[in-house]
Amino acid sequence: MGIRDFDRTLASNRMIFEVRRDAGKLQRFHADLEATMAAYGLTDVEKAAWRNVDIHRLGELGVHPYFLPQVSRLIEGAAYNHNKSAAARLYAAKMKIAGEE
Amino acid sequence: MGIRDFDRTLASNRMIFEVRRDAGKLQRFHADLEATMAAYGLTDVEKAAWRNVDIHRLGELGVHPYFLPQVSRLIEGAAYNHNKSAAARLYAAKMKIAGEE
Amino acid sequence: MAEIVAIVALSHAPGLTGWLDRASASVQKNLLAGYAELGRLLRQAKPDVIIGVANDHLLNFPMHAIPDFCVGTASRWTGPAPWFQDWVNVPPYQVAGHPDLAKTLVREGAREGVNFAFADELLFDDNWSVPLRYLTPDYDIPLVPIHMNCVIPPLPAPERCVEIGRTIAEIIRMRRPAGERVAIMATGGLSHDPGGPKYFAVDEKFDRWFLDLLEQGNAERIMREVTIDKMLAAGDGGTSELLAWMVALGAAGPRKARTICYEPAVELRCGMGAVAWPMEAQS
Amino acid sequence: MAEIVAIVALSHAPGLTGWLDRASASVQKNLLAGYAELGRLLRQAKPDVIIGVANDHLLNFPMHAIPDFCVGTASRWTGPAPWFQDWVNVPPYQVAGHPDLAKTLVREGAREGVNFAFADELLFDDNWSVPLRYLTPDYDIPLVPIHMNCVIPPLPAPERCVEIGRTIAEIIRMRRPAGERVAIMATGGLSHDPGGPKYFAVDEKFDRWFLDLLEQGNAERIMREVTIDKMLAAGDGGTSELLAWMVALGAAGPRKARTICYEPAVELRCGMGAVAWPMEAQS
Ligand SMILES: [Fe+3]
Ligand SMILES: [Fe+3]
Repeated sequence: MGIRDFDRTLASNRMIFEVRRDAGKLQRFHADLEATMAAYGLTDVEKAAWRNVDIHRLGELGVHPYFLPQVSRLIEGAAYNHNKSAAARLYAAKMKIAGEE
Repeated sequence: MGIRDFDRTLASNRMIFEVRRDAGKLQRFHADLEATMAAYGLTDVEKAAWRNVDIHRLGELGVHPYFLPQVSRLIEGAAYNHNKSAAARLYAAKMKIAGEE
Repeated sequence: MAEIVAIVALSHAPGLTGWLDRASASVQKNLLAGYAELGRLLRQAKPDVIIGVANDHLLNFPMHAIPDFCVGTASRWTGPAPWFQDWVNVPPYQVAGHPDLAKTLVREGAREGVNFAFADELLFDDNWSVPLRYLTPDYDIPLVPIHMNCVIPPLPAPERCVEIGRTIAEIIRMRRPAGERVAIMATGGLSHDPGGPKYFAVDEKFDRWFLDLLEQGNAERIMREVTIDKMLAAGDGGTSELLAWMVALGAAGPRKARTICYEPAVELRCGMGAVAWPMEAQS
Repeated sequence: MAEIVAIVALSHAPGLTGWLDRASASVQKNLLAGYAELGRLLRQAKPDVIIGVANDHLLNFPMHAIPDFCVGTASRWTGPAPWFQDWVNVPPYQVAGHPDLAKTLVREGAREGVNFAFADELLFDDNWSVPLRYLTPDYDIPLVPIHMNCVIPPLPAPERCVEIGRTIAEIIRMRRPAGERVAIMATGGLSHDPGGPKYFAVDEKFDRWFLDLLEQGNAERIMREVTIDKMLAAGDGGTSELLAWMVALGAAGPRKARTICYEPAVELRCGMGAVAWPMEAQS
């Protein structure tokens, strides 16, 4: 898992790319994840990983690594994103790496 | 003048690119050249060349060579585009090269 | 591992479908016979899918972002694009795509150092409309179109195009399922100059020199000698479409091409030719 | 001929504006002092325009078509992009562009073999929002942003990035009007790993090795030794942003860089550093 293993054709990558760029799409993403995933044509395994906020699995499926902390910020918010922030701790927990307590 | 001298930032290139791809834009181009040129932000020298169907001048200004015969077809029609067709003869005349009579 | 069952390259000038009757009887006869033979060769190889390689003709690559190569990933293609229909004089057609193979090329290409763009929507003009009309008139073989940049400098170098062809062949052989039969079809060239001073001319000498080189099967020499400068000198606006043939050459490796037909067809404003690289029958 | 009056490179990690208070007092002090000094250096050079070079962060280059380099041609830019605003913690700002210079780069780049994409709309995240906040807090120097691909393989090779920098410098000197004063600002790096296992780590050894190499001013050695493999090993998700620094290096030529500051700031999840290449005072 790393930038060399990412899959630019994966539907999740397009979904993340677009929701960060467009306030309307972002709102729909937050309001109805299922509808957004369906609209972007995610596969069942991708959908399952999103439902479980399984950030590590998304990486395995080919989501670009750079997007993975952004997923944690989409879920937990992006402000004051220090190492003990909710987003950073979510990332550490889901990736099973040591974070700061 | 040649493909190495073309200017990809020239407004005329974007105009030609788009009108060939979109029936609505093509119709507006034919119905109102001035409005279309204004919409694409052509410079005054570009506009003058279009008004005069000065295909050679458009090439000098940086229109891609491949577009130049297409300009002749936008003006004279594209069907049965043999060497004595109206479009091919327009191209030859405006480029001041020997065509077929 | 999948198998490459046919590799061909051919001119796609719209005069072949649009105003062939303006050519001499012998030009008409030779080109029709040649393209018919090439179609037989291709169909007899029973490909499951054709990977096409052709110039984009400034139709899909926007001026502000020109990729070198773009792989069509759609499951279905239609052509010709509306504004080109009366020009190419080909009735509307549909042909299946092959998203799975297309995405394999994109994904594995990235690992091999090739930055393939990809697209679910591509307008087709003469690049596919003319060849398919003659080679697969029933439109019954799925197509993965690869549009490339042959005419907006900086162009991908001949060496790079050959390398891309090698990479495509390797991906097919190593990353596609056993039993899959793949054909490669490059279209474009030979000498022509749409938009330049040689619009009504053909450079027969250049064309025959290039075809001779292909028949010698020496890719190294072709990369070295068939420079972009020489291609542009033989017709600035279009001859560098032969970069698509270089991709086929890369896939063909050291095989010697066979020229199926050639006509310096001034009436069609294009050196018209077709070649096939003989593939060993493996199945 | 125009003049290049300043060349600088610096990290742009969002922690510097977003959560700097979480770093130790000494890290805060050193970085604030360093970035302030870099800003003074840059502004004292009185540039008419800054050419910025930075990673696009998968924000503007769509997945289906990733250019290596994209030149921003707008006359006015705004930032930060909405979703990034609370992350970078930078108030909304506007800064002028320089369409004429930007289009010169695109046009002349094509002649020199560089396929620059260009865009009138580009979203800004930390890549510009963090550096501008410290270096030009009044947003009063026009910016030509060049977004590049630092993290989507295949990446432009270090050699290619240095070559692009040389080409940019040559275009400025040969194709821009006399009297024009141009600064070059590369942003990105140093070691960091957004999205990888080293998210909470910094590779201080790599960073100091790289900064030492820059201080030696040997571009050939840097291109040879600072490989993409080594950058990815020092932090897979972000360290290859140093490819932007390679562009600055190419523009700087044989000059020796001076390190203004460096802190292996784990609290900011990034090796934070800034360098300047001393330019001879010509006016
Ligand atoms: Fe063509
Ligand atoms: Fe960054």
